Amino acid sequence: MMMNLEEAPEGLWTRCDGCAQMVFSKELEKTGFLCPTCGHHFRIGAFQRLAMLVDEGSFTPFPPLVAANPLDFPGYEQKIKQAQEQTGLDDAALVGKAAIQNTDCMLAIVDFSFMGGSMGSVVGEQLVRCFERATAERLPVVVVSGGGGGARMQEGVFSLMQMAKTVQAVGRHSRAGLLFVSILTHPTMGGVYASFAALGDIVLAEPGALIGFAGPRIVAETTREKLPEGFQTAEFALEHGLIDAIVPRPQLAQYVSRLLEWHR
Amino acid sequence: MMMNLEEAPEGLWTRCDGCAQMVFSKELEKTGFLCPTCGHHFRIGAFQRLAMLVDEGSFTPFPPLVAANPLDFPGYEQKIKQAQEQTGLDDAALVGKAAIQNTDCMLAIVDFSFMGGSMGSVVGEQLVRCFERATAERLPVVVVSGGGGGARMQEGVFSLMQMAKTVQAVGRHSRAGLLFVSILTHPTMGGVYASFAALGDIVLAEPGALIGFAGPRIVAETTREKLPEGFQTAEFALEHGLIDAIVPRPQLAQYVSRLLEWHR
Amino acid sequence: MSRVQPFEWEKPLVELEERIKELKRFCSRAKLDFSEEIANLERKAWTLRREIYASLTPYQRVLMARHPHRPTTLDYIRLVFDDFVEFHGDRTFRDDGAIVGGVALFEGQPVTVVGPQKGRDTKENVARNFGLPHPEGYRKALRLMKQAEKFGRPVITFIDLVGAYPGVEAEERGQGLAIAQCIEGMSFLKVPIISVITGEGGSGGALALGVADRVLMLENAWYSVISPEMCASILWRDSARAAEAAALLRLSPTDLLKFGIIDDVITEPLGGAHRDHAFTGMQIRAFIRRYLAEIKRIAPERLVEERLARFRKLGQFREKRLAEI
Amino acid sequence: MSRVQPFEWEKPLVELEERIKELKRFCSRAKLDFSEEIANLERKAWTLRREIYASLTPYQRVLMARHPHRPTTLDYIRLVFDDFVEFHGDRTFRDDGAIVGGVALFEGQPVTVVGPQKGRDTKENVARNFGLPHPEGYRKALRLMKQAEKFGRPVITFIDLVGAYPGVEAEERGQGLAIAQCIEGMSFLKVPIISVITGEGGSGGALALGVADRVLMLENAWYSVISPEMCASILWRDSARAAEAAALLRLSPTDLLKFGIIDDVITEPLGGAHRDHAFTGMQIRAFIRRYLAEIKRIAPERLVEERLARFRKLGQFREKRLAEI
Ligand SMILES: [Zn+2]
Ligand SMILES: [Zn+2]
Repeated sequence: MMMNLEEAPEGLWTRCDGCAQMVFSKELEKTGFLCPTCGHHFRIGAFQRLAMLVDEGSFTPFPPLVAANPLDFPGYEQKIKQAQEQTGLDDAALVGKAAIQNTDCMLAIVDFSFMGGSMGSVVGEQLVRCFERATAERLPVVVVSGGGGGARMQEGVFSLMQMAKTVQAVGRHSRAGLLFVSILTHPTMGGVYASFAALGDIVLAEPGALIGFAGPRIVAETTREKLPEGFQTAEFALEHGLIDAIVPRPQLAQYVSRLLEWHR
Repeated sequence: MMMNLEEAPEGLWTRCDGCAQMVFSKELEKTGFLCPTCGHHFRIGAFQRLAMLVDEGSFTPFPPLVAANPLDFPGYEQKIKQAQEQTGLDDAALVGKAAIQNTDCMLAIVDFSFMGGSMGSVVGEQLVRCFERATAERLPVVVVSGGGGGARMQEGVFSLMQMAKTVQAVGRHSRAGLLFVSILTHPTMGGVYASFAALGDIVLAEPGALIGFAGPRIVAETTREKLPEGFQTAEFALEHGLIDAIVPRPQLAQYVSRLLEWHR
Repeated sequence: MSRVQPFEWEKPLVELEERIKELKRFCSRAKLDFSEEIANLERKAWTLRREIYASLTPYQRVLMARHPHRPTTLDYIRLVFDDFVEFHGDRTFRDDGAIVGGVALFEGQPVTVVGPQKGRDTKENVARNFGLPHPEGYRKALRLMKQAEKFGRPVITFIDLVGAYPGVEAEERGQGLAIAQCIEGMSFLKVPIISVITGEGGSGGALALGVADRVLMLENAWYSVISPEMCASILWRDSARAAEAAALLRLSPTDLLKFGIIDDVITEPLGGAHRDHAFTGMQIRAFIRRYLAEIKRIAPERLVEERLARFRKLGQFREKRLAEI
Repeated sequence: MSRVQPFEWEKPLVELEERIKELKRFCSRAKLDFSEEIANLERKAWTLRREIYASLTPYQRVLMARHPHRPTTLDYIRLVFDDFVEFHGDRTFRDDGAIVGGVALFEGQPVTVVGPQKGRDTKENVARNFGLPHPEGYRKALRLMKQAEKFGRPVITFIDLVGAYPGVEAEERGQGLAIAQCIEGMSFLKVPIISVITGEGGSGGALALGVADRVLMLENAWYSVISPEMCASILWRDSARAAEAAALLRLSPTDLLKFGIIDDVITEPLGGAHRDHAFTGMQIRAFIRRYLAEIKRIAPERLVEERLARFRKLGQFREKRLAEI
C-alpha cells in the first residue's frame, strides 16, 4: 500500500510554478522534487515525504480509520472513495511511529492530494492519537502539514471541532514537556494552520510555502486591496515573526534529526 | 508631616497646560486639580493624591528610609536633602497601608516633585516592601506612578537594579494570586514604567498622562522624525493596547474601590 | 433604531398586523364597537406568527441571527449582568474594538466576560470592523481569560461573528496562530467557562471563543465550519444558493444539540431576539445561572479533564474493516 | 575587516610597533643582524602596552567596549559553542534582527542562547538596527527562554547594547512593557541562567537580558543605568564631558564586582577582545563551563529563590534616624 510514488508529476515534462520552465519529471524525482533551475519546491505526496524524511523501514502506521458521513452530506462517501483510490491513502493524514536518523518519534504527514488535505474527523482523530501515543511513550512529534483550506466542509461542525480536539492533544503533549516540531509545507492554511500546525515548539517551513488562516483570494475579495508581494509565503511568515526558520527540503531530515537529538 | 498640600500650584493664578487659560488656584483645589475649562489633569503631589484616594485617617506609612550615596556621586546628598525639605517626603515614594472606600490595600504613590519621581534604592526598597507585606497579609496593591525619567542617575547601576527587584516583588505577589492595580499618572516613563508600573493586573491611566519607555525628546532626536499627534499619551497607550482603561481623576477612588471589592 | 424591512416570510404577518391597526383606528374614529372581531383577528395573527416561526428553514434562522436589531454582546452584558468594567488591549499591539471584554457582576459574583461586538451603525461598524476580530482581539480575549484564571472567577463568552477578519494585516500579525493560542488557552483554563452562541458562529474565529464547559445557543443562532454563502460558493460557485447549503450544513441548534456540540437551546421571543431584548436577556441570565451553578461545584482539575473529554469524543469515523485493507 | 583608526592612547604604541616593523624590513633588506636590538625593542613595546592597558580610564574602557572589530554575539556563539540553530520571531509581529537566539551545543549539552546583534557594516547595521532591540526582540528572547524552561536546558545570554531602541514604533508596541515582561520572565525561570556582558550594558534594555544566576563581564565592558554621554548631557548639558561622567557612574567591572552586581570579570587579550577573537571566545567558554557546573547542581526552585535573593539585596539606603523624624 505504501510504496508507490503516486504523487509524481504526470507526464514526461512538468511546468515549474516558480520559473515557468519545463522540467524533466525523472529529474525531479532525483532532486527531491525541487526545480533544478529555481529551487521551487514542488508539492509532494505523503509517501514521497515519508521516504525522504524517515529511516527506511522504520515507519509503522496507526490502524486505519475511514470517514463517516455525520451530516449525510450528499456525495461525500463517493468523494472519499475516489480520493482513496487516487491516493492510496485512507484519509488526508498518514500517521504512525517512525525514526528520523535513528531517533524515534511520532509522525504525521498531511497530504494535499486527499481532498485538499482538509481536516475531517479522521484526520483529527489520527492526529489526536498521534499526540496521545507520543505523550504515553514520551516521544517527540513531527507533523508535516500541507493541508489547503483546512476545513472538510462536508463534515460541517465536526470538522470545526477537530481544531479544538487536536489543539488539546498538542497541549497535553506539551505540558508533559515533550517536543513538537511542526513543518509547514505548501499550502498550510485555515483550520489546519489555526490549530495544531501553528502550535509547534519549533515551527519550520519549506521555502515558498503558503502559510496563513484566510486564503489569499478571500483576503483580496474582502479587502479589495492588492495583496503585498510574497503575501503569506514562508518568507513573509518568517519576517513577521510567525515561524522559527525556513528549511529547504534537502536539509530537512538532517535539520529535524538534530532537533530531535537535542531534545532527547 | 502629612497634612500640608505643598504641591498646590504656587501663586493665585496658574496657567493650564491643556488650554493655556489662567486658572484660579483656589478653584483648582476644589476640582481635584482639574482645569475647569478643558479638564486637563494638573500634576499633584503624593499627599494630595493620598487625600483624594484613601479613606481619611486610614493611611499608615512604612518606616521611613533615606537614600545613601553608593557611588559617592558628588552633590547627591545635598540634592536629597533639598528635595526632602521642598516636598516633606523622605524620598520619591510614599508607601504604606491604607483603605480605599473600606477595602484594605497596600498603597504606593510616586511623587514627581521629589527628583522627578526617579527610582533609587529607597523607592525600590519601599516598593518591594509594599509588595512583600501585601503578599504576607494577602492584600491587593495599588500603586500610583508618576515618575518622570525613571532612573536615579546618581545611584547608577543600583538604580537600574531596582527595576529587577521591584519586578520580582510584583511577580511573587502575582503568583500568590493577588491583585495589583497600577495607576499611571503624568508622566510615567523609563525604568518606572518598564518595571513594576507596566505589570499591573489592571493598568489604569489618567487622561493625557505621558506613558512610555524612552522620553519623547530622545525619540525625536534619535529618529529625526516628527512625533505623531498624541504620542505616548494615555489615549495613545489605550489605542495601542497597552493599558486597560483611562479613568478621570474624580472617578478614580470609586473605580479602584470597585476593582478591589471584586477581587476580595 | 432605524426602521428595518421585515423578512420576506414575515410579510403576511406584518400585513395582517397593519390591517388590525387600521381597523382599530377606524373604529375609534367612527366610534364603532368591533372589539370582538378585533380580538378574533389578533388571535389569528398570533397563531399565524406561531406557525411561521415554528416552520422556519435553517437559512431563515441564519437571516434571523443577522438581524440588524438583534442584541449585540454589549447589549447582553447590560441585560444579563449587574455591573461591568471594560478592559482594553492585547498588551502588544492594539485594542481591537471587534472584541469587548472585562469583569462583570453576575448576581453578586464577579465573572470575566468576552465577546465580539458588531456596530449599530456605519460609523460604529467601521470602528468595530463589523465585529470581525484581528489577532489582537483574540490576544485580548485570552489575556482576560488568563486573568480570570488567576483570580479564580468564571468566564462567560458570547459568540456572534461570521469569522475572523480575512485581512492583510490580520494575516501579517498571525491570525491563525492567535486563534490556535486562544483555543489552547481556553482548553486548559482552570475556571468554569460558559459560551453562549447568540448569533453567528462561523468557523475557527467563533470556536476560538467557544471552548467551554457548557455551550449554550440561542434558538435562531447558527454554528458551523463555514457560512452557508461560502459553502454554496464552493459547492456550486453560486453563493445565492446559500439556503440549500444551510440545510446541508446542519448548523441549527436542534441538530447541534443532537450531535452533542451544544448543551442546551435558549428559546427566543416569538419572532426573534430583536423583538424583545429584555426578555432575551432574562432568558440568557436564567440559563447561565443554572449551568454556572452546575459547573462551579466541580474542582478545577476535574473541570479541565471534563472539558477535554467533551471535545475529545467529537467526530465520527469508523475503523477500516479487514476486507478493505 | 576594514582598517580602523587606533585609539588616541594607543598611538605611541602603534608608532613604536611601526618603527620595529620598519627596522626589521630594513635589516632583512640590508642583510644586517640587529636581532638583539629588535628583541629589546619588542620587550619595551610589550611593557608599554601593559602599562597603557593597566591604566585605562573608565571612559577609555567604554570606547574599547564599542570597538568596531569587537566580537558580536554571533561571533561569540561561533567561538563558544559547538553547534547552533537560530530560531526567529516573536510569534506576534516580527522577527527582530537586533536580537538573535536559538539552541546551541555547549560541550555536548544543549543550551538556549540569546543576545543582541550589532552589524559589521552599514547594510547589516540597518538590518539589525545597530543592535538596538524593538519590543519584538525582547518578546523573542522571552519566548526562547520559556522554551528553554520547558525543556529544562540552561540559558546563556550575551549583553552588548547601549539601550533599547528609542523609536516611535518601539513605543507604540510597548517597549517598556516588553522589557518589564522579559525581566519578570527571567526572574522566575526554572533553569540556570548565565549572562555575559560582553560590551555595552546600557539601562533597562540591557538588564532585560541580564537577570541571571551568574553575571559575568568582560574586562572592557561597561554596565550602568545610563550611558556616560547621556549622563554628561543631563549633568552639564555637554555630552563631550562623557569621560568625567563615566568615572562618576562607576560602570567598570572592578566597581561592579565590589558592588555585588556581577560575579566575575573575564580578562581580555591585552589591547582588547577585538585583538584576538579566538582567545576571548576561549576565555568565555572557560568561565561558562565553570559557572554552569556550579549552578547546574542546584534544584530549580532553589535556583529561583537564590536568583531572587541576589537581586533583593541590591540597593543602598539607611533607616531614618529618630532625630530626623
Ligand atoms: Zn523553477
Ligand atoms: Zn485647561
